[in-house]
Amino acid sequence: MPRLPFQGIFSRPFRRRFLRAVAAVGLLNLFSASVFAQVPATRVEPEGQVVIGVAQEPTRFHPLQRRTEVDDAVHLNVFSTLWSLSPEGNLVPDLAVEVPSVENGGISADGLEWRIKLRPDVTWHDGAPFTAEDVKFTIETLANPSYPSPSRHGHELVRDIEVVSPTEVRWRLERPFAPYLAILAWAGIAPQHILAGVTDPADPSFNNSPVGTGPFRFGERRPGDHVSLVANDKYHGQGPFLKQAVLKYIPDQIGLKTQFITGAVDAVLIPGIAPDLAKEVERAPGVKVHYSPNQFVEIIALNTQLPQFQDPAVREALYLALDKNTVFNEIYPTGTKRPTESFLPEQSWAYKKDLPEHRFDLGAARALLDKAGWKPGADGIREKDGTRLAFSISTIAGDHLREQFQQLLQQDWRSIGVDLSIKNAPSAALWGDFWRKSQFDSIIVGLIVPIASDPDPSNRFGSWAIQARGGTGLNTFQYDNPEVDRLLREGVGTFDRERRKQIYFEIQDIVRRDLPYLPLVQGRSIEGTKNGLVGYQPNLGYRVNAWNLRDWRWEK
Amino acid sequence: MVRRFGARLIQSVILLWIVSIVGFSLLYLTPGGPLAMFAETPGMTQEDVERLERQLGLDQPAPIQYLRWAGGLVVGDWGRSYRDDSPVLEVIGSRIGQTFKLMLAATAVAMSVGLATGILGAVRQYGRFDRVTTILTMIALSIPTFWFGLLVIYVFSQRLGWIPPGNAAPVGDDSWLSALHHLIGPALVLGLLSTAVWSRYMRSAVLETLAQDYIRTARAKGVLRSRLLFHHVLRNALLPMITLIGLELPSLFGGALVTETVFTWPGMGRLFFDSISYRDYPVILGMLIFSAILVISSNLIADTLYGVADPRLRRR
Amino acid sequence: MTTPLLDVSDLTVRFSQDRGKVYAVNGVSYSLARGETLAVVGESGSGKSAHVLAMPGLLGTGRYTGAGAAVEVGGSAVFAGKELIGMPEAELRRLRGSRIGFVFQDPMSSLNPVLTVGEQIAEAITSHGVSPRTAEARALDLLDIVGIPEPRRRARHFPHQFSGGMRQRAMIAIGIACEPALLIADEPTTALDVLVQAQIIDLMKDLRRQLGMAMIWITHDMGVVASIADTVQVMYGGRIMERGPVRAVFHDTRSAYTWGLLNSLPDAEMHAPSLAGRRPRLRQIPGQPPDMTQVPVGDPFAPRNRFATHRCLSETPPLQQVADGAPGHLVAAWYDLPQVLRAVAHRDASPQALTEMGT
Amino acid sequence: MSVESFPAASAAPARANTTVFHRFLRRRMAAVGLALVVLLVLACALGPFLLRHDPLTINMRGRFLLPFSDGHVLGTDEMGRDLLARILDAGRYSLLIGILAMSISVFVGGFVGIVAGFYRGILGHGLMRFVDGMLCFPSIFLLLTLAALTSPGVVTTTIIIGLTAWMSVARLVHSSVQELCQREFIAAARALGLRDWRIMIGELLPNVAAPLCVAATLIVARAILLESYVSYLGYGIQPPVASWGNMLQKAQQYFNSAPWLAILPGLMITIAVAGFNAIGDGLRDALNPRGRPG
Repeated sequence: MPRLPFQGIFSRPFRRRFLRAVAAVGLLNLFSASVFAQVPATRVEPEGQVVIGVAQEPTRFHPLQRRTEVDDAVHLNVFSTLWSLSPEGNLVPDLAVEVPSVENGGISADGLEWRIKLRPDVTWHDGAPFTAEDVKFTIETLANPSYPSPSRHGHELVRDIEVVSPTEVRWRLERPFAPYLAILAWAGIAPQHILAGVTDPADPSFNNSPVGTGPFRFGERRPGDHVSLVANDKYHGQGPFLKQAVLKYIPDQIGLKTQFITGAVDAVLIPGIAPDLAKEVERAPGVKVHYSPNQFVEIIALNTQLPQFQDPAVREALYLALDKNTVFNEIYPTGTKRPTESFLPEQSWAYKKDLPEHRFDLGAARALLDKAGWKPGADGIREKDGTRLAFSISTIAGDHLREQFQQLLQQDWRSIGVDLSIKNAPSAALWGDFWRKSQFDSIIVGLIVPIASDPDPSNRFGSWAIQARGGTGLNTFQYDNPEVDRLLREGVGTFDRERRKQIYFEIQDIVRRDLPYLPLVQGRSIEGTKNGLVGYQPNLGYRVNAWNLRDWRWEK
Repeated sequence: MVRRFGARLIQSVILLWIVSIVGFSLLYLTPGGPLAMFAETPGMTQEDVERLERQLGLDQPAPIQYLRWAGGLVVGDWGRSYRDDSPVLEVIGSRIGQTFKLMLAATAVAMSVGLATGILGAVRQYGRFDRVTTILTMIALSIPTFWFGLLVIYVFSQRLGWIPPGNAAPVGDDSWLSALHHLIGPALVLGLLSTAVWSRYMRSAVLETLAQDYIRTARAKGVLRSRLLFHHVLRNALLPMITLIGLELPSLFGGALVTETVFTWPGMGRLFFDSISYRDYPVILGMLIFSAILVISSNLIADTLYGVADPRLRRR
Repeated sequence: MTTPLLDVSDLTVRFSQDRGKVYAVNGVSYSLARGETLAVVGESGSGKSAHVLAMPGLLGTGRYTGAGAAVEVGGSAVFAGKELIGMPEAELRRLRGSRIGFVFQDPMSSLNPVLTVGEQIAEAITSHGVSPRTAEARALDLLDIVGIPEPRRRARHFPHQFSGGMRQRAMIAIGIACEPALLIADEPTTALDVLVQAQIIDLMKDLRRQLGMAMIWITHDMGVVASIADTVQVMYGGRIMERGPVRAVFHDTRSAYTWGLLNSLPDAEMHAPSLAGRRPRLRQIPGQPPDMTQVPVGDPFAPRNRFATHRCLSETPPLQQVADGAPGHLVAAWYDLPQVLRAVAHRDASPQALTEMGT
Repeated sequence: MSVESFPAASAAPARANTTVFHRFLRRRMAAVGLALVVLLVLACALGPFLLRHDPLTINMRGRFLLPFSDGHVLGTDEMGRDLLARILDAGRYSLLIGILAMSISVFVGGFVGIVAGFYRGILGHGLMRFVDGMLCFPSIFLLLTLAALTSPGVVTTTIIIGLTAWMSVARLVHSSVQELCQREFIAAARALGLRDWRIMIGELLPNVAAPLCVAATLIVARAILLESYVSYLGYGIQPPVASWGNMLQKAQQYFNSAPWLAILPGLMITIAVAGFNAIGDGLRDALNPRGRPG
């Protein structure tokens, strides 16, 4: 399952505050908790190292180019952003002296003029001073359509960016865009003095020895093996306490687990420990297992334009015949996943708690299909008007728990007269046109529905977001409900949080009834640290819990 | 000799050309692409994906892409990895050392154990040792490498704790002792198959040599048994083994791929799997070409060496 | 009466293979005087090579057999007062090459392709306790003795750089390197063309005279026998059929088998090169060679013998002095060949017709 | 005058009519191999009919049962399915894929080899250079690249394995055919005006059948191994279809808690592959008694 940028900026407290402020000011908020983190601390001599096992290899360290979640583990520690996200969801100033707001004058009342004050005492790892030029260069490059930046979302609105002084930069937004504050919390600032002269964006030299302002300097990369980060003794904030942090690449989850238990690695992060092995790891001496909620909601997406799925009775019957209990007691052991009925993570302010709860009732499912006119054929498979109730289910080949789940489904659904076949593929084949252009029948997938800091699911449920019909967006269910379309439009058109909440509650009700997908669970990352290692703190604002290596240290 | 070498060289170049076409078509014809994995990236729009595709040159027609790539091959520019923009040759270069180390260690195991058992088995043909090794080599030839690797890890690492469960070395520990310690498991596993192959080839080569008239001549001269074995039998029986090195290389290379996966070894095998799952076409292609060059040149070298080593083929 | 150089009595050789036992040599007895040249004649599988090679342990009794066969040798063979059968391999090794020399049939395959000719000759000497330096010098002398020009240059050559005749000369040099008392020559001229054959035979005659050694010359070529041997011994089915002075055996033939051999002359038409290869097709004695996997009973040649009696089939004839023949002329036959032939001649049987009748 | 050319006294004339099969059975390894394979094929073919348990029936309340518990002779797997039933069912696929992939390689390789050997010239040369080119890739490399880039399944896996193993067959057949074409009977067939394809099928094919048989047996062994590699790496047979390779892949997750789940399929692969290898070796020796031993 792809875990990609901007997944985690919407933890509940942050969002709540953000929208409260939006409601109050009418546009942008001032963070009540914009505490200054730069309280000078007595510097502690860094010592020791920590080896963090990850099952993907960090390869891209250029802050202005596309990257995967595991790359973030390097980015977040080598580069600094103007402000960052705390686990509670607050924006905390980093390179900026303060988070700009209407109240502190950083943002004009109409939300268009931004003025950022920067810290004067920051130096790049190579010793050069950090200045406003770096910020200007970063934003301009990200917005440049001919530069291979991962996304221009937000940055493309920036106009007239101007360096007022080495410690102050200002710009104008083309239109008010609240999410930009959060987007900037993800944008590592790149060194203008090094990169301005590089004409070929594919020149790998910076990628291979990145220079940032973060708590760690880039040590070395041993391709296929590890990346090491070395304490930056001139870091402008607190820490780091570790002399060295190593991201050790161990290509499979089983190897990762084995090496964690045998002590070869001190922590396991991406993708963590397989749910069915969590108990085994917990039994191992000297380690702690953390169950940290993440933003993923796992669903069975249905391609609602297939003749089988156009009948809502079929979708409901399939959901009734889904043995969630067995799935969550046997395949995913208790505590490793949380059953859900919504597409939003429970931490979201728009999450609706009291959606109708799923029940497992094969009899009801059969009755429903009988009533809807799906009659069992000679082979026991139901059919109606020449359409057999037969379809395939896909997921990433090799995800053993989902495969077990599929096989269980196959057996359960067969008993209500559904012929389910399994058709899995490697991720690269799965996430291309097969997924985007709705070429699947049904697919098990972990989704992050909201975009940036907003629960708005237009991209998933709006009828204009169906790529198979030429739209732009990821409504791969091909879900088309005029009522939902209307609500979605209304939801983005208002700043009234209470009103929006009602709208999204309503959408969750409709979607729960229509079932363009069968909701399963909200995910948890099962991660581990050795006893004595402190500083691990899950942060829903980032997609990797190694966001704060500067705080990690070994207990004395 | 020189002319023969030259002719072989030209043949090799033609082979490489065929290999490059086969490899390229293989990748071009398959669905999905290097940017597929960004499909589920919120905030990355379809426009962003198309823009990146254009920048990677993936929107060009196949013949253009091939010519551009093949032209680069000739001048030593094998393209850039999609994953970190490093030149493909550099990417391969950064991994090949680990794989060679593993292959070398495995070959050392295979040659010492394989040759010794092959010779002993042949010298005492149908003896107890010969019977046991014949059965063992048959099993070694038939056992799936990865399964054997899993067993080795389970028994010797997890149960007995004698060897590490994987990796080339612990982070920050570059001592040769630790490197050697980590090498034992994978080298044994990778070496097993080759050991069996070497043993069988050596056994039949020795048997064939022993049946030669000149061995009888040597015995008729009253040559000492040790001299007979080392001077007459082995000198002749080892000659064809030179070509075996070349013949064994592809399977050794392939075996390294599997062994590296089991032992989380940071070599070419891992690079290959990562490149495949990330659809890093330039690297996949580069590795295909690289392995083909390796195979072709090792055969060329083995043939040449054989020509030098065997006086019948030598020309003065 | 002086003691013979080699005294063979009741020698048996059996191979056991995975297909069963092969009775290769079945009770062979004879003796060889010093300086005597014995020619052993017979077709392949007659046991002529097997019995000779078995004595010095060259038939796979050593460690490195190469073949999938185990060999049992029985009986006795006393060489210069020492029993060879059952002698430890280490002792046999010391004898081979020093007291007993060998020359084999195909000089190409009998010489090690990866060692120089000089090395291979010198090795025959160093293996018997001579220093490498001396051996090297001696090797050059030997090359000169066997008639190879430019010994110093030639010694550094590999066998494939020699012509067939020169290779066999080198092989002979190896055989005589330590001036053995006995030289065993196993069909040394078979693989050579006619002109070279004659040269090699001459060379060996010379050497025999110079070194005063005894020779066992295994061959199937009656012409060679006549030119070099003192005594001839005809073997079939692992037994001696007839034995005696060359003149006696040739002119007073007593065994039907010997008679068959002598009369199977190639005629002109058959000298034409055949498709099969280099050797001319020859007239054959009709019938199948004996099945060597059975325990031999009776006269082994009896099944192919026109003149065989019932007795020949059931009872093995002993090797006995020919009653009215030359001294030392022995034959193993129940029938009296001259008498039989006379009877047949009456019915105007040409030798050719006679052999054809055998079918 | 010479007696050399008298009919050679063969050591075993009485057994001259020994059949290939007898020679084959006399090799102990080959006989054992044949017995193993026959046993395995019978067990996999008939076993599932005789067992009480269905290889696909899931019982989430009876997972990871130890061998000999609850009527499950070998216990149950991670989905509570009977392991014995599953191993035998997987064997059907593994063996079937091995044999079908072999058929593909033998067919393609035989065809290319005969055509290339018969038509020297550009066609033959071109084909053989292509074969050389394909042989330059380590087979696992080629296999995985193909497997990873297509959608996995029984059919694709079989085809892919078949397509990566035919080159050695082509080489073998090519060299035999070239040799045969020198012989008189081919020239005679040509002189008689037989059509090319009749010469190829009627004259050449029967004459390369023996080495082809040996190669085929050894390729079955190789194909079974390759299938297990590909499935083990997750690119081959997909659940719920079981093959020994993918059973192993699924089981390695539980190597610590339920090692027998991984040990048994691996053992089956080893036995099957060794069986076919032994048969191939035995056949080669039996068909070519003067060939190299071992």
